[in-house]
Order: sequence, then structure tokens, then C-alpha cells
Amino acid sequence: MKKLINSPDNVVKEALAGMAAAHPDLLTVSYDPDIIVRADGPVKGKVGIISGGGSGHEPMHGGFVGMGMLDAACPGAMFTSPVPDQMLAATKAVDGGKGVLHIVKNYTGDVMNFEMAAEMAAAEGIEVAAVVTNDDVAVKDSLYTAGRRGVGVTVLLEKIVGAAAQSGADLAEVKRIAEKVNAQGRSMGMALTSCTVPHAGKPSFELPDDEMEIGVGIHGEPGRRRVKLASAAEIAEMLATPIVEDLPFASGDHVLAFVNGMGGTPLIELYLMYNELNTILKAKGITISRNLVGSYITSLDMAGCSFTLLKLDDELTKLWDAPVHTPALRWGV
Amino acid sequence: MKKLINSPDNVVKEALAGMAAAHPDLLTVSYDPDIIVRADGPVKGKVGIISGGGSGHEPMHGGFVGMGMLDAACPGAMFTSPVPDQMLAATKAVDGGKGVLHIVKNYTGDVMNFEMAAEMAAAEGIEVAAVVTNDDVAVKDSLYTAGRRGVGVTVLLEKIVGAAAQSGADLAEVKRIAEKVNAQGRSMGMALTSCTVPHAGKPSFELPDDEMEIGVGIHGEPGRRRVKLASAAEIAEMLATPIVEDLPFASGDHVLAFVNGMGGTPLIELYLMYNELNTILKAKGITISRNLVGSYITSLDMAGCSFTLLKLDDELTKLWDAPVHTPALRWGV
Amino acid sequence: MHITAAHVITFIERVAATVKEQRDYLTQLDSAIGDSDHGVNLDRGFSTVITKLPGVADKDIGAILKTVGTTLVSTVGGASGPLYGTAFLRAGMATGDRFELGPADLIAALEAALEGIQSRGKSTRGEKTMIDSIGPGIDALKQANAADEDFLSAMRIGLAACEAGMQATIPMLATKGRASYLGERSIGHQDPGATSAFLMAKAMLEVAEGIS
Amino acid sequence: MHITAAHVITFIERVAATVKEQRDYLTQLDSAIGDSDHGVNLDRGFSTVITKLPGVADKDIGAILKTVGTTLVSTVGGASGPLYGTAFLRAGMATGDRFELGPADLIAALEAALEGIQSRGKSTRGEKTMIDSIGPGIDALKQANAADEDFLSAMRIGLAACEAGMQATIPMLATKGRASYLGERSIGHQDPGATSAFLMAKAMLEVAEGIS
Ligand SMILES: Nc1ncnc2c1ncn2[C@@H]1O[C@H](COP(=O)(O)OP(=O)(O)O)[C@@H](O)[C@H]1O
Ligand SMILES: Nc1ncnc2c1ncn2[C@@H]1O[C@H](COP(=O)(O)OP(=O)(O)O)[C@@H](O)[C@H]1O
Ligand SMILES: [Mg+2]
Ligand SMILES: [Mg+2]
Ligand SMILES: [Mg+2]
Ligand SMILES: [Mg+2]
Repeated sequence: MKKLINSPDNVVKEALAGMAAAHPDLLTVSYDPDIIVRADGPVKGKVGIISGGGSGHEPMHGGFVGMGMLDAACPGAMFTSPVPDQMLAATKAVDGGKGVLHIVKNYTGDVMNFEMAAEMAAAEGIEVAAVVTNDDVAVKDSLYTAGRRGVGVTVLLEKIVGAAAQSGADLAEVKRIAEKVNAQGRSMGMALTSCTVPHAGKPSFELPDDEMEIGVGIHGEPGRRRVKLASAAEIAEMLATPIVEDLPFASGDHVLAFVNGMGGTPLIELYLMYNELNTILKAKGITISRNLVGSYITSLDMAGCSFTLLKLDDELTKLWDAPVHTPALRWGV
Repeated sequence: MKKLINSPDNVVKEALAGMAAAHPDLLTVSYDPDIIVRADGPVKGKVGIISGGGSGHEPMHGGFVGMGMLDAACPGAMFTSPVPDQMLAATKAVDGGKGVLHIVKNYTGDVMNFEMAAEMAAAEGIEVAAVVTNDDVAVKDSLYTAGRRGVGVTVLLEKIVGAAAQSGADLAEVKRIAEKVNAQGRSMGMALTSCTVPHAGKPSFELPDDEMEIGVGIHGEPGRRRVKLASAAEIAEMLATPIVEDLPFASGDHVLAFVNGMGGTPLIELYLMYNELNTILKAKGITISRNLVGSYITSLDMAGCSFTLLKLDDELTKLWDAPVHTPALRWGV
Repeated sequence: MHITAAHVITFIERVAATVKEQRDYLTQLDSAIGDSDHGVNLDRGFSTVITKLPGVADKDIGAILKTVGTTLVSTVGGASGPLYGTAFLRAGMATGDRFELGPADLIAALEAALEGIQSRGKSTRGEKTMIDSIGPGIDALKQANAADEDFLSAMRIGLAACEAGMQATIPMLATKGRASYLGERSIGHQDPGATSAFLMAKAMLEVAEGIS
Repeated sequence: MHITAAHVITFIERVAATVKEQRDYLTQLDSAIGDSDHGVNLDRGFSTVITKLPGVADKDIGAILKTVGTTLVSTVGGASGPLYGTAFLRAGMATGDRFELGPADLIAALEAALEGIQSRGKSTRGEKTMIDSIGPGIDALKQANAADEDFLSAMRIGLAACEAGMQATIPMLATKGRASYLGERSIGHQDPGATSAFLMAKAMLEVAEGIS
């Protein structure tokens, strides 16, 4: 295992210390329970927005703490949902008197831990609402299963909902917008290589030199199927088609297209994939009116990418364009 | 070789098409010769700033085209200096009547190609000045060698000099500031893995599982020495000490600390390394007053990192803080 | 059989030791159909539990189990944290302030634990989760106990059923938890949670064998 | 020996073919002490040169060589682009508007090329670059020619010296070009540029052998 770390046990805390040292103007970090809180929070009279999940997906979520996005993030152990103590501490820390929204990705662990935290927060008199993202079309959806994973839409949702809260929307309104983003967004990912979890010390799965995984999540779990390596154009097709067909996205739609790197993918390849996606959507009459290209929701050192499409209307576009000031996303300020 | 590409021959052009499609508000791309030009350029009465180098180092340089940074970038073939036709076309495209600065990294190829372009531009009556960055302390400097490589300082220099030009400085003043940045900055890098150049199809060097390269550049060339894998703290020491001793940086200095990923390094490791660097500098009485953490000058899919320290004074700090609006760096706007 | 608070503490210590010993094995099972952390998660939790035990050494069994439960909730994370945490919490609520448990009390505590897992995890048997080893284990234990077997042999029968349940997860298609994302590809692998639950049941039998 | 414009074109075509054939070998040499692109760079350049040759088929030798030079400058990039580009440009300037070259003209053109490389690259012999094969090759050719050898055998002697010079780069410590960044670690590897220069010299001899 080749990593810039001291010991698997300390990766999360030491990286948190690095974030705290690098961004004192934007955020503060508390330990045990570990939370990353907006430096100028809690913002009085604003709905607090928190999110969280396992570590290893950086910059998500800690890199999205700041004005116009998250008020706090709860980083769990590597690829492990945080514990309720973290969400409770974060909820209390960001409560500005107008309630708190929990942004939860649909993983059994995340959902249960956030649920327990919400019960505890309610017991302490804080109004909490939750949105669960489940945008991964690689997973078949059903009432009788754990359902779809929350992936790329989470990043877009945190930005858009953060803007709504910043503009003064109340908890019900923030929750409505959150659910709308989740309903209008779809994602799918693929991996060229496995990632290596520090504690495991070796790749999560073995992938021959001429094969790739289609339909992976962000935790080094194998995907839906293993296929022969293909060209960028073919891979783009394998990701875009299921996304477009699922919502479905239709000719005339305006979308935000998000091409995401998995952590070990060079930016030049992401722009090349964006070019392929752009070509595919153009042919379908779908217009990309906003985009995001980069590694924002990652899976440690995995090489690969994911596509996310979010159907835009005026409301969502305006919220996307609103100023944001976090370590990983910044504009308008 | 596992890459999101269609064919090694088309990587650069297709990624350029992706950049053009993703950032029409910021830049336009012309082909043959390939150049990336600021969308609202040439800016009348402003010194034009251009840079360039081989592709494979994204976001450098194309990702730095925009308000407050570069007016144009010349992307060469993969890891190959661009040709004079590109620099000449870029120089003409950005000439706003106050002359053009060429930012050149000190590689034999880059230097010679930029020299030829400058001769051609002069023949066409455009005033050109050049700055050559050579900040890599891993390379021994001497009058009788090719000298040191230009690496991380190039990114900081492009931002700072871009701000100076944006604020109306003339060519001589812009050149003075460029030389000051280069004189006050030092870098050193390391690699955990080799990168794979698409045309070569296999890693540029073989590195056993328990070894790493110290003192690498950004072209997949082997480093100065190969040593056993070490902890993040030890690696930070191996990079920081030669940098600090070289300038030298001294107690009481204020610096901009830049922790850079090589392209295949997850962000969580970069923050962990930033934490180590912060600890080392604190112990030496050196204050980090600005920082940049991320993958900005990369070497395709190489895993590893580099440190760059730039000694700051009020002039450089103000220029660093000035607004910038490019695909890869944006603030204040 | 009389199970004292001291026996419960011995049981917890043995679970913690087993989890540490089997950490990499559990993590490896999780890497096939999950995210390579199950052993690491449980080890982090039970290592902390161990540090809490001295503080409850003189407390009733309910207090001990509830401390284990809240500690697991606060330190394990992932899916198994809330699930095992809830299990120990509910078992603690079922035993209440008693300092000694008989067979019926133990069975009641185990049933409360299982119910807790099911309501927290919204899962039923056959979905390739920890309840696929726990459920059959408790069933068999109850049945054997009702058939008037010696309680220790009833526990042995329960453990065998638990193990069989664990192995039965191999051909199952996962519909709950992280393995469900793999669809058909989840088939052919033993569920990590069903395995850790079996290891805990085994520790329980070993402690019981020391009592009689 | 009379070298015509047609011979020069044949030479360029042969160089282009050799470079394509040896592309991966040159790139591999460059991966040991450089950045894995030398063969790719030259192949890109000479492939473009080939498309330009029909346009100068009826031109004088100077025009042909200058077209090769400017095309290389415009397409190769890296260090070798300006260096080989300048070399062909200078050779073209030396031959001027002639349609035929004798031995002395060829030697003058080669010397002009070498001078161009040295002034553009600010390099001297012994620095582990292309001039370490080109320089000795030209020296030996001149010496043999002055000793009144048959020009074709003089060229053979020159090529042997060029090859020896190429091999002599192996133990050298690089002080110019990208290999210089490696310091001591540059020792033990053959310089890619010295190798491509030898391949061009070999192509030149082969064409000459076809003339006599
Ligand atoms: N809904 C559920 N009900 C019961 N058990 C579950 C459920 N979801 C997951 N599990 C159990 O949890 C185990 C995984 O635990 P762990 O790896 O620690 O958490 P995570 O899946 O969040 O990484 C699975 O092997 C399974 O036995
Ligand atoms: N200053 C120089 N003078 C002469 N030849 C040089 C010089 N620098 C580099 N070279 C030659 O160029 C070759 C490398 O060419 P190439 O790989 O195409 O360019 P780059 O080094 O820019 O990648 C080296 O092997 C060497 O022979
Ligand atoms: Mg997990
Ligand atoms: Mg090169
Ligand atoms: Mg797991
Ligand atoms: Mg090279």
C-alpha cells in the first residue's frame, strides 16, 4: 500500500488537523466527536445545513463547509458512517433557531445513524428535517431493498440547498428544494482500478489490466458488472444512457452536467469525458447550461469517474449560481 | 494502461474540446496551432500574460486562463514543450498594446521553443519579455548544466503576475514581479508511483511496492534518489528541509505554502501532508500566512506530492489575494 | 445455569478479544461484498467498550449491557454500529436491574436484541444480514430449551444453527445493507455481519461452558 | 559522388520511415532518463514532413531542407524539435539554391547543422546529448575524406564514429537536457537524441550506397 500517511489509525484526524490549519477563516474542527463547523456559525435565523458520511470521499463533505453551503460536516472513520454523537454535536453547533436539515446519503449505516441523531436532537428540542439522496441508477430500486445509493447528486444538493438556506428559506422550504434536487438528479459511476482502504492495506477488489467495473459506488465495492476496457466514448455512453433513460431526461431539457473524478483520475481525462458527455447530450437535444468538472466526491485513490445530471429550472439555476465560499467550491465572493 | 481516453493521439485535442465546452464564458480554444485564449481578450492596455508547456499537468496551464491570471496558454503534446507557432499565435492573440510576458518553465525544450517564438514575435513588432521559473531544489544548480526545473512556483507566479498585469502594471514592472516570485520560491516533489504516458502505454519507471522516488519532476522522470517508503512525517521532512535550507527561509518569515498533488493523489492525503508541513514550519518559526492545497501542477496519474514555499511580503500578498476567475482558481469574483 | 454480572463482563471481554483476533478476517469478508471495514468497525467499538467495563463492574447486568450498547452506537458507526448498539441496549432493557440471569432471562434478552436489530434495520430473514445467523440460532436455542434439554446442550444446538445460518448466507442474494448494491454479484459470499454475530454467539457458549 | 535533390528527398523519406519503425525504441530510451516522448515527438514531426515533401519535389536542396527544418520546429516541440529543426534549417541555408551536392558541400551542410544545434542548445560535447554522436561522426567523416579515401568509405568511417559516440553516451553524466535532472542516475543509459541522430546518419549512408 502506497499512501502519504503515518498510520491507518490516524489518517482521518490528521487530515482534519490539516483542514483546520489550512482554512481557519472558513471552518473550525472539534474532535471527539469529530465535526467540522463553519467558522462564523451558528448563523442566527438561518436554517442549519449539515451533512456527513464516511471519510475517504474528500473534498466531500468537509470541503463544502462555509458560506452558502454546509454549516457543518460529520466525517466518519474511513468509508464508515459517522456515529450519532457527531450528528448531534453538529446539529447543536449549527442551530440558529430555525431548525436543521440533515443531508443523508442512502446507505443503511448513514440512514440509521442519522435517524438516531435526529431522535436525540428532537429530544433536546431542536427541529430536524432530513433528506436522503439516492441518485445512483446503477442500483435497482425497490421497496424491498436498501434502495439506491446517494452519490454525485449529494454535492449539487449541498450547494443548492445551502444557497436556499443562506437566502433565508425556512426549514420546510429548504426540505422541499432538497427533495426536488434529489428527485431531478441521477448518477452513475465506473472504476478503472480499485481503491485501497488504509486499514485493509490492499485493493478492495482485484481488477485485471484489461477490465473495468461499471456501476460502482464510492466505497470500493465492486460495481454491477465487470466488462472489458473500452474507449472514453463507449464508457461515456455506458454511463450517460442509463442516467438519461432513468429520469428520463428529454430533448429540450436544461441540465447541470457534473463529471466527477474518483480520486486517482487526472483532470485531463475528466475534461475528455466531459467532451464525450457533451456530444452525447447534444445529440439528444439536451442542453448543458451549467457544469462542474473535477474530483468532488471521491473514493480514495480509485481511478474512474462518474456522471451526474441534474434537470435545471430557474429556481435551481439561481440557487446554483448564488455565491458560495468553501474550501472546495467558491464563486461570487 | 488504464485511462479514460479514445486513443493516445487524440487525448490533448479532445480534452481541449472538453475545456472549451465547459468554460465558454472564460476561454476559447483554437486548434493548429493549439492555444487557449481568455474569452474577453485581448484586454486593451494590459500586458498580456502567456504560459505554456507540455500537456499532462492539468489544470496547469489552460485551467489558469481567465481574469487576473493568464491571457493564453499553449498546450504542447503530452509532456512535450509546445512549438513556437503556438507561442507566436498566443502572443499575437493577447497583445493589448502593452507587450506580452512569456512565463517559461526551465526545461531545455520549453526555453528553446519560447526563445524562437519571442524572436518571431519581435520580428512582427510585439514587445516580449520572458521569465524562466527554476524553483526545484532537487536539482543541483550550476552555470554548466541545464539548471533547475520550473515546477510549483510557476502556478503561484502565474496568479501573482496575472494580478499585477490586471492592475495595470507595465511590462517592466510585471517582469520585475515575476522575477521576484521566482527568486523567493522553492519547491521539491516526490512520487509513490510512476505515471503512464498514453503513447508509451506503460509506467515511465518501475517502482517496487516498498519504495518511492524523492526529488522527482513533473514528467515521469525518475527522481534524485530512490528510498524505502516512509511515513508522511518523514516524507514531509525530506521535502521541507531542502526547500527551507536552500533559499534559505528563516524564523520570522511569512510564506505561502503550496501542497500539490501529482494527479493520482487523494485530497485527504494532501491535507494530511499540509498538517505535517505546518508542524515543521511552526517549529522553525516560519508562519504560513497563505496556502494552497490541491492538485494544480500534475504529472498525469502519478501518486505523490510536492511542496512549494514562497516568501511573502505585502506586495506579493496583495497580488495573491486579488480577484481571479479561471477554471481552476477563483476568488473575489 | 446462573449467569452473573461477572459472567456477562467475561463474555464482553471475550467478544472484544475475538473481534480483535478476527478483525482482518471480517474486513476481508466485507471487501468482497461491502466496503472493507466491518472488522475494523467492530474492533474500534469493542476496544472502547473494554475501557468502559471497569466503570460498570459492580453494576447490574442491565446497566452493563446498556453501557456496551451506547458505547457501540457512539464508536462503531456504519450499519453495524446502530444495529449491534441497539441489540445490546434492548438486551439491557430486557434484563433490567438483575444481577443474575436464568435460561429464560437469557432467551428473553436475546429475543429483545434480535427485535431491536430488526426494527432498526427494517430487515427480515433471508436478506443476507446478521439476522440470518442470529435468528435461526435463537430459534434453535428456544426449541431445544423447551424440549427440556440441558441448557448448555441447548446452547450448543443454538450455536450450530447460528453457524448453519451464517453459512446459508453464502448463496443468498442480498437485498439489505451495502451488499444489496451488487445485485446478483452478492451471491456466493458469506455475510460479514452474520459472521461476527456467530463469533459473538460462540463466545457466549464458551463463557457458559466455563460456568457449568 | 553527386547528391541530387531527389536523393535528399529519398533520405528524408528514409529517416521518416526509420523514426516510425524505431519510435517505441527511442521512447523507451527516453523513459529511462527523460520523459518517454522522444520517439513520439520525432515521429509526429517526420510524419508531417512527409506530407510536405510533394510540395518541394521540384525545388532546390536548400528549399527542401529548410521546409524540413521549419516543419520540425512547428510540429516536434520538446528539446529535439528546435534542435533538429535548426539543424535542417542551417543545413538548408548552407546548401542554398543548389540542385546537386558534392562531398565538400555535404560536409559543409553537416557542419552548419551541428553548429546550429550547439548554438541553439548551448551545449558542448561530453554532456550526453545528440551532439555526442553527431560531432565525432562529422569529425571522422572529414578526416577520412581529407585522407583521400573514397567518399563512400569515408561515410562508413563517419557512421562508425557516430555509433561509437552514441555508445559513449552510456557512461556519461548528463549536464544538459532533461537527463541532467537525474544527476548521477543519468549514468548507465544511452542518450535518446544521440541514438536518433545515429539513425539519421545511418539512413544517409544507406541512400549514399544507393547512389554509387
Ligand atoms: N438492514 C440491515 N439489517 C440487518 N443487518 C444489516 C442491515 N444492513 C447491514 N447489515 C449488516 O451489517 C453488516 C455490515 O456492517 P459494517 O460493514 O460494519 O457496516 P457498513 O455496511 O456500513 O460498512 C452486513 O454484513 C450485514 O450483516
Ligand atoms: N541542450 C541540448 N543540446 C543538444 N541536445 C540536447 C540538448 N538538450 C536535449 N538534447 C537532446 O534532446 C534529446 C531529448 O529530446 P526529446 O525527448 O524529444 O525532448 P524533451 O527532452 O524535451 O522531452 C536528448 O536525448 C538530447 O540528446
Ligand atoms: Mg462502512
Ligand atoms: Mg518532452
Ligand atoms: Mg462495511
Ligand atoms: Mg523527451
